Amino acid sequence: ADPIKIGFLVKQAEEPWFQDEWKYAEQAAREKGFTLVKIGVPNGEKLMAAIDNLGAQKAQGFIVCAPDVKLGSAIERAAKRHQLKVFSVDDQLQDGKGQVIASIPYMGISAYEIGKQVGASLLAEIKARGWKMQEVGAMRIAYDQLPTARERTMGAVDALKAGGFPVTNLIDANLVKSDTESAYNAANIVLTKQSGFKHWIIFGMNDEAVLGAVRAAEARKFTQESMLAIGIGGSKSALNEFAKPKQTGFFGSVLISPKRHGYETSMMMYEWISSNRQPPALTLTSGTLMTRSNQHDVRKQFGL
Amino acid sequence: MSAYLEFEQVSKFFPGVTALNQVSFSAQAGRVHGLLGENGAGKSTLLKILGGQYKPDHGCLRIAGQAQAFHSAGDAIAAGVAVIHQELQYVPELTVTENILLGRLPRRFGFVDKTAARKLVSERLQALGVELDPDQLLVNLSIAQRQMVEICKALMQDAQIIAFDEPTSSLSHRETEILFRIIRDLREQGRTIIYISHRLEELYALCDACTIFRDGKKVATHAQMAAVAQDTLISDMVGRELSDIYDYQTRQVGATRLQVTNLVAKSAARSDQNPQSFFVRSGEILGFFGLVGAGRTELMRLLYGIDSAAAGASIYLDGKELAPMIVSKAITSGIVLCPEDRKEQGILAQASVAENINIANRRGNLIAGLFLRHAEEAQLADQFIQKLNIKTPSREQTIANLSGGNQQKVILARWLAQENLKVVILDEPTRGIDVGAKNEIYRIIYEVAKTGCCVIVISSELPEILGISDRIMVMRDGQISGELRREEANEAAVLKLALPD
Amino acid sequence: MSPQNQASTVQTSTKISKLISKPNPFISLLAKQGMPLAYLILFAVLSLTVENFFSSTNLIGLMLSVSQIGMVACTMMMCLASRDFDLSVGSTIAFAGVLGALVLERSDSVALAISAAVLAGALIGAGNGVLIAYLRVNALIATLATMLMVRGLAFIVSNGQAVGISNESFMSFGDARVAGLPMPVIVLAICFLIFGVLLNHTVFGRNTLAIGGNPEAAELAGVKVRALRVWIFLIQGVVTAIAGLILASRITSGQPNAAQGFELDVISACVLGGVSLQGGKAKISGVLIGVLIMGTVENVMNLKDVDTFYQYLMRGLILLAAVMFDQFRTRGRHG
Amino acid sequence: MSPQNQASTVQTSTKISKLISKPNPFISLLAKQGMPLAYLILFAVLSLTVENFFSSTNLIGLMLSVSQIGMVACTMMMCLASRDFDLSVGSTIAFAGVLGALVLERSDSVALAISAAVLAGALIGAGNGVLIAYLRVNALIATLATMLMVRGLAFIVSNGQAVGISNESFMSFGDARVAGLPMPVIVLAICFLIFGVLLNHTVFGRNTLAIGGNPEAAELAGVKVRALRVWIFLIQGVVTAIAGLILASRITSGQPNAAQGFELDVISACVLGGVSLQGGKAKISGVLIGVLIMGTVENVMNLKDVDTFYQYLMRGLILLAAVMFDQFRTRGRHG
Ligand SMILES: Nc1ncnc2c1ncn2[C@@H]1O[C@H](COP(=O)(O)OP(=O)(O)OP(=O)(O)O)[C@@H](O)[C@H]1O
Ligand SMILES: Nc1ncnc2c1ncn2[C@@H]1O[C@H](COP(=O)(O)OP(=O)(O)OP(=O)(O)O)[C@@H](O)[C@H]1O
Ligand SMILES: O[C@@H]1[C@@H](O)[C@@H](O)CO[C@H]1O
Ligand SMILES: [Mg+2]
Ligand SMILES: [Mg+2]
Repeated sequence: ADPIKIGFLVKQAEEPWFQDEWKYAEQAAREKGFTLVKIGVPNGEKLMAAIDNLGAQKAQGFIVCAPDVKLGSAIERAAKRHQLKVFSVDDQLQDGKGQVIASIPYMGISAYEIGKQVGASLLAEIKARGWKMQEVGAMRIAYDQLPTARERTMGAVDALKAGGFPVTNLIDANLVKSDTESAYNAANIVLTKQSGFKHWIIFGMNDEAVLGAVRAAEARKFTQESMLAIGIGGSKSALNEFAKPKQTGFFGSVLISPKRHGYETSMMMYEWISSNRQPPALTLTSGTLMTRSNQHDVRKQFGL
Repeated sequence: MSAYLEFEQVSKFFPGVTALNQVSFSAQAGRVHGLLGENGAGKSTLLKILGGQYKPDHGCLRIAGQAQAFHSAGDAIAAGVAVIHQELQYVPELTVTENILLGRLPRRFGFVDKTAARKLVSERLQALGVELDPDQLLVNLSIAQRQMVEICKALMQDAQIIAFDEPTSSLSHRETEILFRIIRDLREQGRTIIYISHRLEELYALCDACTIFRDGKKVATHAQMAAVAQDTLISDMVGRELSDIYDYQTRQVGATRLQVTNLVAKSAARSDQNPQSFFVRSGEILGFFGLVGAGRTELMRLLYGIDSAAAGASIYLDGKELAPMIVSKAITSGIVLCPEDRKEQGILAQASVAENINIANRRGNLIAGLFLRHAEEAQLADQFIQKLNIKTPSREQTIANLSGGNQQKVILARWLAQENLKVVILDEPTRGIDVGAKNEIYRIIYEVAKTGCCVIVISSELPEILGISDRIMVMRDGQISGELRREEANEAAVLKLALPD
Repeated sequence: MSPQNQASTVQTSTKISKLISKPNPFISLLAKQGMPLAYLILFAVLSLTVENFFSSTNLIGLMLSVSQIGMVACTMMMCLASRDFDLSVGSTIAFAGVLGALVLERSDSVALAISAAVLAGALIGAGNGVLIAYLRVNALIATLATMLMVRGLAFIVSNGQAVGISNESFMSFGDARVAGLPMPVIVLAICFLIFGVLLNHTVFGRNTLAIGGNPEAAELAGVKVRALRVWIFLIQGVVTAIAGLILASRITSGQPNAAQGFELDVISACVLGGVSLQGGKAKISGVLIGVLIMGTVENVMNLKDVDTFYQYLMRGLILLAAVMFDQFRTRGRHG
Repeated sequence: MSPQNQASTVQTSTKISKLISKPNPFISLLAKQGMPLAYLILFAVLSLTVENFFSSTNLIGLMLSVSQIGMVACTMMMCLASRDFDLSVGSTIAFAGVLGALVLERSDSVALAISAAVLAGALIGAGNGVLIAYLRVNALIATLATMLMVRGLAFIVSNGQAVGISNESFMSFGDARVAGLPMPVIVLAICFLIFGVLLNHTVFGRNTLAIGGNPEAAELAGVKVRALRVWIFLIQGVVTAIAGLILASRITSGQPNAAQGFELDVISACVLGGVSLQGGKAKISGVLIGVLIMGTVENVMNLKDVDTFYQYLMRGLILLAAVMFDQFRTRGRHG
């Protein structure tokens, strides 16, 4: 038989999260002695090219975090064409009708679930600080052009609403681009318009976006005590904030485990190919809120 | 008298072309040295070497006995050489002052001293007797005025050697006179002057000595211009005898074919414009004469539909009304116009000679109304390359690589090659063209006219207008000021109508 | 000069000009067909050194990966040749895909879906053309504006979410093979054929080059410059819409944020292929090579599993190498 | 020609030029200062109709939001004026930020961090310049290549992760205010001042316009065209690096994927401000207006809470409106 070769396709290869997933997948490859092919697939076109490429390289299967979940049918068809096994990670694939494709094994936490966790953490901290919800503005750093970003932030919104947060206090800061500077500018305008709130809570699709808003609020003299921002990803950006001499408005970040997603999926794919052991159809992982104080424990717990 | 500028065994090669072939000659200080030769003979190439734009492949040039190796135009300028190139080289969006002082703007505390610059330029312009607004942008000037800016730019360098490449091809009489006066002054000051022109009268009027080129080689140097007979010059240049370059042929002139009435621009740029009317008969050559800005080009542009005419105009061709005109309609009706500015309006610089000839000729001659007939197009191109003696290594040569005169011939070929011509308008057709080729072009004009076509020729060269026209319209200040039959036309009569009273 | 001297001068010069005007056949081949030749050599080297590169699955995959870029590069070539510029193609791909998918979802009629998307492409293209040719808006700004607006429309009609496709016959178009070649690749080949012929053998193509080379001269030569420009954009819109539909069929969904940055890839492929941004110069073989270079680089980097971050470096270096090779050879020719 | 006749010819032509150059004062003001005037009117209207728009916090926020774009637009203006093009500015911003942050992290020396980033910017710029001016690589491809490579470098040196900044004095630069204005805005103003003077009152600026307007003419007049082009790119690199440092200080980290698509925004602002992509035409006031329009549009849409997807539409429409207004007024002038 051919030596085992497994592809690992991710939607935003430049992001630390995916770099980490790859890193842990490499670890599995080293342990089991298979070849790992890592390809970034920022859009549907590149995704199709990458699957064709894997076919040409005579890989036997691949793990994928697709740029859009609706690419499910296309992935399924392409994999069948090249007789490749598929395992999806992070985001669960759907078919043309929007139904989850259950036949493709999946491991991850849905973007929406992460968002809900952010919302819940915000609520808990509001309570802990004893803020009156009426005096709190909630800023959603919105980048709805990107499906994941929308799902994550809407998860938070739904959690907040469910926890009794006043709907009228929910305000969108719309991004033009998904970077920190854009978030700064968008947040700045929200702060200008909504000068009535005593406190602010801030959430967005990732740590970088949330940080932009924190900087803007700081420039408007909101202190660490009067704002509460929670990011997603637990990236280096978040750690940098925690490393600052003083606590900033960036309270925490919901950390999810790139290790399980990278290492375990690769291992399961390897078993599937080598000994035809079908992986479980659904493996759900969960996130944990990482703050300045618990950062070391949480990271250790995640094996980072 | 010692030679101030010497060329020794200078050669320059381009792919498929030997532009200069071991050319040697020298020019003296305090004299005007004319260069003449057929289109593509290598004159401009020599000046580009002198100006540091090209490096010679062989040979060298010496100034005051000193061998020079220029690596850039800057080197040549530093060595005291100023060149006025055949293709105007100005910056359209900068002012007259900035163009004239390009590369040498005066500074003060590191900043451009605009007042000083303006003063310098306006004083100099005044001293030279040139009427130009120093603050005007070059885009807003006429070609002639731009040419004058070019000349002033070169003169501003106070160079010891000044070379002119066909400076008068776009100048009017008045400006030509000014230029001649300037050149004579420069000669008095002991400068070395090189002067290229295809107009023999000019060369006789101005030059002390001359060198003749043919096919990249020097044919002869005459130390005393006045002692050389015109016939000798012509035969040295074109390699054959040419007694009368106009060679006027009488023709059968028929009834009126083109009738233009009340033609005036819709958005007139000047208030003194009135509707103009004229007619051309079948087989007739109608000359249009006027000073620069007299409005000849403008009138023809209206007729051809480039600019839109005001309501009330009518254009009848063979009894059929054509107004309002647009270019594509003009062409399909058999009216064509060969523009005066070959660089801006004529050549497709990146395209081949063949493409440049065929671009306007392929309508109605397509396979299935869609595909080009490559073989026929090639044949047509070759035919005109031969007929007009266009100097090019092949029809596939990029037109930008041709000499100025040869480019002009290609553009003429584009329009003369049309089938089914009814009206041909030629705006300054022989600008920059050598005498041999002029003669060829006149013959083609007569041939075309003989088929019953109306030919309109605009020219600022009075002898040419007098030499080939059956009838002459004279324009002044935007209007037709008079009309002369061939028999009654002479220099004085035409000028009387052309000059303001 | 004495006649003798003249004679010997002539001899020398013929010798010299022989030396110069008859270069050796290899150099002249290189000068004329430099890029294709270079690509062939590159291709040969890669075939020998990169495992799995020279295999039919991989080569088909490679062609498939450039099928959208290639199609649009054909029309972009015309657009650039006429001294214009089009940034809106990426958005149009996305919009056409989304619109096609939506119509398909509602009507389940492939014909209707295709017509709707193609019509939309034509309108977008014609809109660009009218803005630029008749209203004389700068092409960069005009197409940047349409790029934004069309992307906005794609988001609006789809509500920002991918539109799934479940129509089997539509989906299978992206998969189907004729004589071993996938349909998108066949469409690509047809595009190159059509636009090659259009550029070199029709009045349309020649006039396009003419208006790019010198719009004023073209106008005087009777070319209907403005109408022609509108047509060029319109065709670009139509071809782009078709590319968008093919993409949608390949990825079985219409994605509103598909093909971001696509315009730059397409323009780069053209420029790499020797199309001048100043207009007036274009060669279909060049564009083909440009497209292939872009695709091959990516393909090989994925085959060799080059690190993401180093891929940026490599792509930059290879782009540079390609143009510098081209520059070197054309300069070599001019001496 | 007799002297008398000569004199009257001169008279006629002066008469003509007088007729041409004296339209009524309002039209001529509009023609000359059309864009600034239009912006003023727009500004007044927005101040009256959009709540919160005309407030010092908002206006400062607006200026802050265009401070990076504005700085780089100043040098991009020079670059475009000389008929060049630079796509690498976005990557350079990111790289300079990352590099500065890294050096700061290691050495904790602000001076060292700034020097390193500025040096890197200068090298990148000079590299572009040499590629384009001396090796004659097409500017689009050359700067596209550097854009990719520099972005790659930014990822490589930072390992793809944001580099945190904890140096107080560096961080406070982005926050600090002088006379109520944040430092970045002051730097922006200084840039406009410097480049305005540079363009209009120095040989450097005039020669830049000359080589853009007609490179051959400039070369023939002895302007050192190639050296000048390298300088222009070098300065662009330096200013961009400074912009990158300021951004890093504002967001207290160096982010390798910052400023993507930045280049297009900057170029658009310039073109909107009347800088010609064909070279030879530039006006600092135009660029300022271009930058302000871009910033204002975004600011107002967020103030008015325009839906994200509709924002795309609006931005497109407003871009079009701006250039069409400009087109209309210049066409009016030329008749
Ligand atoms: N850059 C170039 N590439 C190729 N051939 C060239 C180039 N420049 C000039 N030539 C050729 O060199 C020859 C000499 O050209 P040159 O311009 O010196 O002629 P000329 O005597 O000035 O003619 P004209 O009277 O028409 O201006 C011509 O055959 C021309 O086609
Ligand atoms: N000296 C001038 N001052 C102002 N405008 C001028 C001048 N010369 C020409 N023009 C403009 O050019 C137009 C007429 O020029 P046109 O080119 O038609 O004249 P022409 O007789 O063909 O002269 P030329 O020999 O320059 O081609 C005028 O309507 C005027 O607008
Ligand atoms: O889509 C996200 C992905 O970007 C990554 O951050 C992990 O979680 C997924 O849900
Ligand atoms: Mg010449
Ligand atoms: Mg004229």
